[in-house]
Amino acid sequence: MRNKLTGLLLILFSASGLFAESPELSESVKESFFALDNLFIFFCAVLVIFMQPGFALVETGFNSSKNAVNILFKNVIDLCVGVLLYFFVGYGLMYGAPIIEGFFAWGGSGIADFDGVVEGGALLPQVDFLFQVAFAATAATIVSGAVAGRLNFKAYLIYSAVITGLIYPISGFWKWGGGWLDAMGFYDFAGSIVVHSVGGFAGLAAAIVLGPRIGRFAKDGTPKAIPGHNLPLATLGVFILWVGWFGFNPGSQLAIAGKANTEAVMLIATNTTLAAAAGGLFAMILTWILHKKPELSMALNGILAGLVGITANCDGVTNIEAIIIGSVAGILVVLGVKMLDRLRIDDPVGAWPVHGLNGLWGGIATAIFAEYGPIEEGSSIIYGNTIAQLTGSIVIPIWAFVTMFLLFLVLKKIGILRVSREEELKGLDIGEHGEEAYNGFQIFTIE
Amino acid sequence: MRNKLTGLLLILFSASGLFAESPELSESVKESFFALDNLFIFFCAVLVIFMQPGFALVETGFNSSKNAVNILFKNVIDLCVGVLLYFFVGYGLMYGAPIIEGFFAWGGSGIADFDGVVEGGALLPQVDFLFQVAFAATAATIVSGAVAGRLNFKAYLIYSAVITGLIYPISGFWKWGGGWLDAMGFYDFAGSIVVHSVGGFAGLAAAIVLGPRIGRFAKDGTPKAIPGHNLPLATLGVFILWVGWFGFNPGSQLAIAGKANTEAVMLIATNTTLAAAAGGLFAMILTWILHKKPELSMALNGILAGLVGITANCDGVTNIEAIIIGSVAGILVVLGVKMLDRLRIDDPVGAWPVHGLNGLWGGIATAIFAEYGPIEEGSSIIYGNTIAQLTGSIVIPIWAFVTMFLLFLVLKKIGILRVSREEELKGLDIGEHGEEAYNGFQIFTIE
Amino acid sequence: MRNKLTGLLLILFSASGLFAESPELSESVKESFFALDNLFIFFCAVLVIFMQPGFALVETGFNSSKNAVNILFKNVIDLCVGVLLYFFVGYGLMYGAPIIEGFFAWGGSGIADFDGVVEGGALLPQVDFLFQVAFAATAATIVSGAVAGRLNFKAYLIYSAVITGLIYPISGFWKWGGGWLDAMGFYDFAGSIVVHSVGGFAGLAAAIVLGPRIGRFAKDGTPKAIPGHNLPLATLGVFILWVGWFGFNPGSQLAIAGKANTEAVMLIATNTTLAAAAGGLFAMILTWILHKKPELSMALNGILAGLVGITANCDGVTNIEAIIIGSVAGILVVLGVKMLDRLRIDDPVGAWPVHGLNGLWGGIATAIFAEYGPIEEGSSIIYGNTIAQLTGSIVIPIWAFVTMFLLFLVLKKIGILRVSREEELKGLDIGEHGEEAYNGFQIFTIE
Amino acid sequence: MKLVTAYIRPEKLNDVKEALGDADIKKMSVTNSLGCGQQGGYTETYRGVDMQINLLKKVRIEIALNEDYVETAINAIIKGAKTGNIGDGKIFVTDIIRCIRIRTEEEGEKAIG
Amino acid sequence: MKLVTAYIRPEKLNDVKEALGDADIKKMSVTNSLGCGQQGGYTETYRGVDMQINLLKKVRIEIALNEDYVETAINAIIKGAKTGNIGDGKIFVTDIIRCIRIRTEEEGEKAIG
Amino acid sequence: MKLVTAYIRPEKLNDVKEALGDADIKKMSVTNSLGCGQQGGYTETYRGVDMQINLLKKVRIEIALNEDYVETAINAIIKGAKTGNIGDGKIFVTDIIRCIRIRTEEEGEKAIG
Ligand SMILES: Nc1ncnc2c1ncn2[C@@H]1O[C@H](COP(=O)(O)OP(=O)(O)O)[C@@H](O)[C@H]1O
Ligand SMILES: Nc1ncnc2c1ncn2[C@@H]1O[C@H](COP(=O)(O)OP(=O)(O)O)[C@@H](O)[C@H]1O
Ligand SMILES: Nc1ncnc2c1ncn2[C@@H]1O[C@H](COP(=O)(O)OP(=O)(O)O)[C@@H](O)[C@H]1O
Repeated sequence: MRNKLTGLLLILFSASGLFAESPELSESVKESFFALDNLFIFFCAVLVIFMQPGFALVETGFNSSKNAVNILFKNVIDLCVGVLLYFFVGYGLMYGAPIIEGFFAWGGSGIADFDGVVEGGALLPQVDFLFQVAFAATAATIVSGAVAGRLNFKAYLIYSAVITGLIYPISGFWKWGGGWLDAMGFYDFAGSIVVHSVGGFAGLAAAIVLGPRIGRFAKDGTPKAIPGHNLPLATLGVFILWVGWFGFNPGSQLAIAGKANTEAVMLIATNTTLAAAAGGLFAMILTWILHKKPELSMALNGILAGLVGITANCDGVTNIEAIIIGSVAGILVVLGVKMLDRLRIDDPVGAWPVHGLNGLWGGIATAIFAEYGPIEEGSSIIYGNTIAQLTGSIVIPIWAFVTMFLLFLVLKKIGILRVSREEELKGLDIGEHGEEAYNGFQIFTIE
Repeated sequence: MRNKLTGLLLILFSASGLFAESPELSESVKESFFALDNLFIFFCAVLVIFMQPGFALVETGFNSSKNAVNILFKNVIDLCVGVLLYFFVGYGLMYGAPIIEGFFAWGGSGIADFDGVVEGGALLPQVDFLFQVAFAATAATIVSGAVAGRLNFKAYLIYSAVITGLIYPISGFWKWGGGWLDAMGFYDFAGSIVVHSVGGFAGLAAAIVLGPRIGRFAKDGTPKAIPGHNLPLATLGVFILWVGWFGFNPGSQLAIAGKANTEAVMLIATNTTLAAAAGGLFAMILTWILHKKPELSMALNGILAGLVGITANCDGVTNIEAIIIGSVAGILVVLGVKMLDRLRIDDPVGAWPVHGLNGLWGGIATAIFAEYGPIEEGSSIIYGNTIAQLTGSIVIPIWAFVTMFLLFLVLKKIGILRVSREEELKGLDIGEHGEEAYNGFQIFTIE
Repeated sequence: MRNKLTGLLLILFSASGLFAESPELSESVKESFFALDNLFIFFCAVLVIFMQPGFALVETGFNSSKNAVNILFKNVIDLCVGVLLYFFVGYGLMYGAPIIEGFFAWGGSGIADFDGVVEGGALLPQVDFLFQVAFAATAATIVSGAVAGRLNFKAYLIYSAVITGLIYPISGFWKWGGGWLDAMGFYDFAGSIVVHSVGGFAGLAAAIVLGPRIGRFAKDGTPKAIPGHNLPLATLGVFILWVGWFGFNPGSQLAIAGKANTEAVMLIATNTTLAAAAGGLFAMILTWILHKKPELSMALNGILAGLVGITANCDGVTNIEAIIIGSVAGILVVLGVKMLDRLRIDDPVGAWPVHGLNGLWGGIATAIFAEYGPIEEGSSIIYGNTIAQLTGSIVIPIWAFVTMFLLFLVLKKIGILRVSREEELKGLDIGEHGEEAYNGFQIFTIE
Repeated sequence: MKLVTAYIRPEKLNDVKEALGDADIKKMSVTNSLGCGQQGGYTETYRGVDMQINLLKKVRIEIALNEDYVETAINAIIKGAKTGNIGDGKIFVTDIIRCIRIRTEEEGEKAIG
Repeated sequence: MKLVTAYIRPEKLNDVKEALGDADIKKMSVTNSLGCGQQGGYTETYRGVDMQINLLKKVRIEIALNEDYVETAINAIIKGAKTGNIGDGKIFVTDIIRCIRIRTEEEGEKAIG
Repeated sequence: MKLVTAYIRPEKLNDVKEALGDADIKKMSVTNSLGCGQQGGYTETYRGVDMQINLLKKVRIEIALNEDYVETAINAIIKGAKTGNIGDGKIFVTDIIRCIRIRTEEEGEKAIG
């Protein structure tokens, strides 16, 4: 997102140059633009942070009750760990001065002071950090659903530190920090690839290394369902995520003041809604056809898929295109879930079909549908050109997949990857935390 | 809401006329007004969309666990369907150019481009759509509570398309599109009648055509309680609705910049809170007197009743009057629930007492308490005059009731209205969706 | 918060003095500052009101299912009662004209009209009330967790009226109304002491007078756990509170327009997040060491502790200091819980360790870490000086503790304090309200 | 004294209670149960995966009775629970050797009712 | 060998467990149950409608015992569960023909304890 | 006819069902249960306080059988449920006097299977 600042500042600079006559007054006007834009990002950051309980509820609701505490805890603690790690390390890696040109940067630990000019589009580093850290936490927390029911809690803490501290910021720099992918014209408005596919492919790596939960596939490989234990919570989670996405996408415009910004923000918001609606509807229709019954859990996944798919391109497509992108996403997510079942990969909440596969779709849909200008005035490189989109949409997922695959492999080697068979059967809540999610309720966790 | 734009623009125009000296600077000031107002509506639209899970939770919590997935699904899918239908049809019907003067309009499918002047009060069509569609979804989703536990899912999809695509936009045009009710001075600030009574009376029609759930009334007609299965979720839902109402009512001012707007928004917000509080308190007191124990579920209904009652008039009454309106609403809702029981109408969540009856009350309270100027300068017709209020408060509910009654009758005739007796007894979650809400939990749904 | 207005207005006044050349234009600029600041507070007020369900869920989730309705009801009704009482009495007591200089004030019932100048920082009384009442409701609702499972519902209603109508506003006046604590330089930015320690110590008083729940301590005094029944809800509650705190702390700046304000708001927001994260992490680490397993419920308490600890000083500390304050809070809350167990005081949700003890910590950390200027230009009294901080951090908790101790003692004398033994064993939901939270679920409430 | 234990369809509980009530049998204990039987279970899909549900929800009723009520009880249960479809359930009768009413410490036949 | 089955008030479970423990009886199985009996149920209101609750929450305890412990067990249960009010519950004693400890495959009287 | 009642570890239910299925025993009823036994319970902490859990989660299986299947059933249960550790559970066998299939009103040995 950040690299769009330059263009933006240009517009504003020229505007502010006109304020010659009344300097103090124009100062005040700039202050109001400044306050507006920072307020807007603050508001959006709050919404994105609100996505955290959304993820927590979706993942918890879609899993067994015996692992609910563990999943909740992962979503709580990856935010805590993520905030601190991103503060000390990640933020500096993602938006720092290049050390290896285009590939690796460092901008120091913590948050720099504001040394900009007070005017529209000039974001305070404190609120920029807040907005950015919420994105980092999103990338991290996507994985907790994919590894539900069998990952050792310590392994999750390590994973969560590594992804928010290193993996996400480094590939983030390639695009939003102004690195090589940005230079070739790769476009990812709010992070279909940069955020969601990183989480989704990290989750896929984890699911593969971990192996499926006991009982998820019969000896002959037939998939067997382990149904979620609390669909009301999962549904609430999806609604919260939908609402939170109004921070995620519109906020990535990074400014609201100035006609162009105001218009962009509102188009983004509506496109986001249309894609979500189409995703939900088409996922429902497809499961209705395939399984004879409309399934809530897949419609919910469809909504999320639509949201992920529109994330990269919501500022560059029309309303109708947004509906198309969402519809395709809703279909893809259903097929993605089926594909994992074929491959005997156990991803309990559909983290990969939703965030990985549809993150990819978002990146590619950008090349198909969205229209952007050149990356710099006069440059012949167009943002969102097909080659750049394909490159970015392949390289970043691979980066996330490979590094995480290795990490989980190491954790496996040192024996802290997966809980014992007995612990898995009894549930991680008792095993890892000595706490039950629903004390007193009679629950029949076995079938 | 929209028809207030004209007045507003007038104010701003005159203000902007004064910026003669420094055209570029004044342009910037207008841009900041523009950004502010659009940001404000965006913020409010997000809050109104957040009401959707509020409704989902209230309705789910107040019904049996065996129908939870079905209710959640209805709330998920009516938003998806509603967004798309309102995009393609409803929005154009509600805010289009008159075809039959005052009664019926068409403004084209989709969202028009912005061709206004950048200044305070000029809303971008994209965000206006977002705000409006959230209102349409609210009107639609109210019904899902009233039909819980017995309506066929397909029938709900059809209903939901018809109400957001046709019924709501048409009567919405009569008032907010500038139709005949608006012309006679009918006033409904944020939709006690236009939104809530439409949903409430549609729900009543559905409940009558459908008939009560099995076991809801004994053979001799005595009502028997079918208690809600998850009051924590229902309570959370009410809190979310309360919070969402801060988008619903204040947002209906459609602008915040400019002293008059800023003052109006804040008065509306506080009035909304006071009415909700009074509604909750008085509903509790009345049930305490009548049933010897303070009942949570009725206090929650009381809060919602207060919110609905104040919706039409929150910008035109004093704080004390808001408290009075809320208190009456809290009492009315309790009596309304009792009345339905007498009439052997089964409305599981009290959709009609809350939204129908108190929508009516809101419309009438506007005539009693609120004060407004003439509908146009020089006109002798005063907004909120008794005749107009009575007309609007009768005609719109009748419109919703009759059209929906017919629709449900047709659905009944073609045999897709109600699920089979066996399915109803086992629960719609298994019957319609093959999914259970609380897998593994031991639940005793029979008494 | 309010007494900072003066300083703020000064800044703005000087700025507005410069608008001599173009009076109408400068009027418009002021209007946009005015709209911005009021919008900002409105936004923050909504977030703070959203904290109410956060508290409701945390307290409900951390208690037995048999008392869930009762706890929810308390959180619903203390908001209703609180809004009305604070409207009629509390607001006037807290921000009125002094009657006993520095100690007691009265500003009339209800909300005054706005008679200020339209400019940045000038808050409309209607939105100021909304923001303030949300704080009052917070102070009140903290107690409902500490008394869970045994307090008579009537007693809670009385308590709730007294605290929002009298106790909180009176001590609130001492600081935020400009009373004696403010005059001596006591600083409490957003209410570690003024709000949280009032609630926390009122809760402590209540817990002591009430005595522990049956079975909470064995005959020999060994504490016995009565585990919470719904950790997913409790976790959701903590996330909601975290999100709500973005209204609580940043909003207490009371303005966002103007560089100083914008910067302050964003620093506050990030500090709040960092302290929460550190609190959660350190509470988890400490319980991991002490109990061999990382406990979710303590990590959740740790997050809240971090939030409470940073509340007094979030505008005056650096990011690193915020992390330190949060870390200490996370440790303190674990020790505080242990301390209560030693003292055989039964505080089911840790209201005192979180809000009382860490409220204190916030007050004292202000003296240690934060830096502020003199209370008035030229004055030798520095805001946040050690003596003032110690005084305020001792006097206000004592005020809350003693008055509430007496109130609960009186309620005990007249025999309406505690429910009967039989009712307590069966649960207050049936006993007080005749409603069950989870109808149909098989729950085993006994062990 | 005999104990009549019946496994029935949950949705038939009310009918069974009514039929028993008509036969003046008003004391019983009811528990949730999951049953495997001839009914064989059914197949649902969850996220596109077939899910073989073969423990079906049943309700278990226990009625302690004096000898001469057993036939009446069985008939009432059949009356209330029978649909004629697979899955209607079973009734088992076992012997009770002693029966004590806790409240009064009465024992035997007079304690049962 | 005998099986002692008792239906008691849920809030009395702890007292019963204690009384049994004092009598050195420490093995048992406990289930949730809903009971109809003389207690007759009670009436609540829900949203203003009378709600006749006539299946009351009870807890069911099963204790397998050797003959000579039966009397002790019954007395302990009565001691823990009796309030003297309607609804205190019942105790039924039935015969066990065989008893096997799964862990050791021991059978008979030595397997029971 | 006999009733075989077994208390087993919940996580062993699937193994037991499989073992029974292999022995051609496919009808049963299953309930949740909480058990006290030699296993003694375990200690958790909740908010820093020791929490003595001494009612452990067990699953109760009831199988009504004709005489000649009893031994097979017992062996299958042991096969599926045994871990050799304390807490494996118990099997009790009791007599059934009558058995009725509600659907057909058949009685006796042919009704049981
Ligand atoms: N032999 C048995 N032992 C224990 N429970 C049984 C037995 N046979 C049937 N049941 C119970 O009765 C229920 C209905 O039995 P089922 O065989 O499906 O019906 P039907 O009586 O129509 O053949 C089962 O789900 C199970 O709970
Ligand atoms: N004949 C019976 N068969 C099965 N359960 C019974 C029978 N009689 C009593 N119970 C159980 O015992 C509980 C208490 O019985 P109740 O008649 O209310 O008490 P009391 O023993 O004081 O008359 C009932 O709720 C029911 O669970
Ligand atoms: N005498 C008994 N009466 C009733 N239930 C029993 C009895 N003995 C054991 N059980 C049940 O069997 C379970 C396992 O028993 P336990 O003694 O812990 O195992 P083990 O058979 O290995 O000694 C207990 O939790 C309880 O549910």
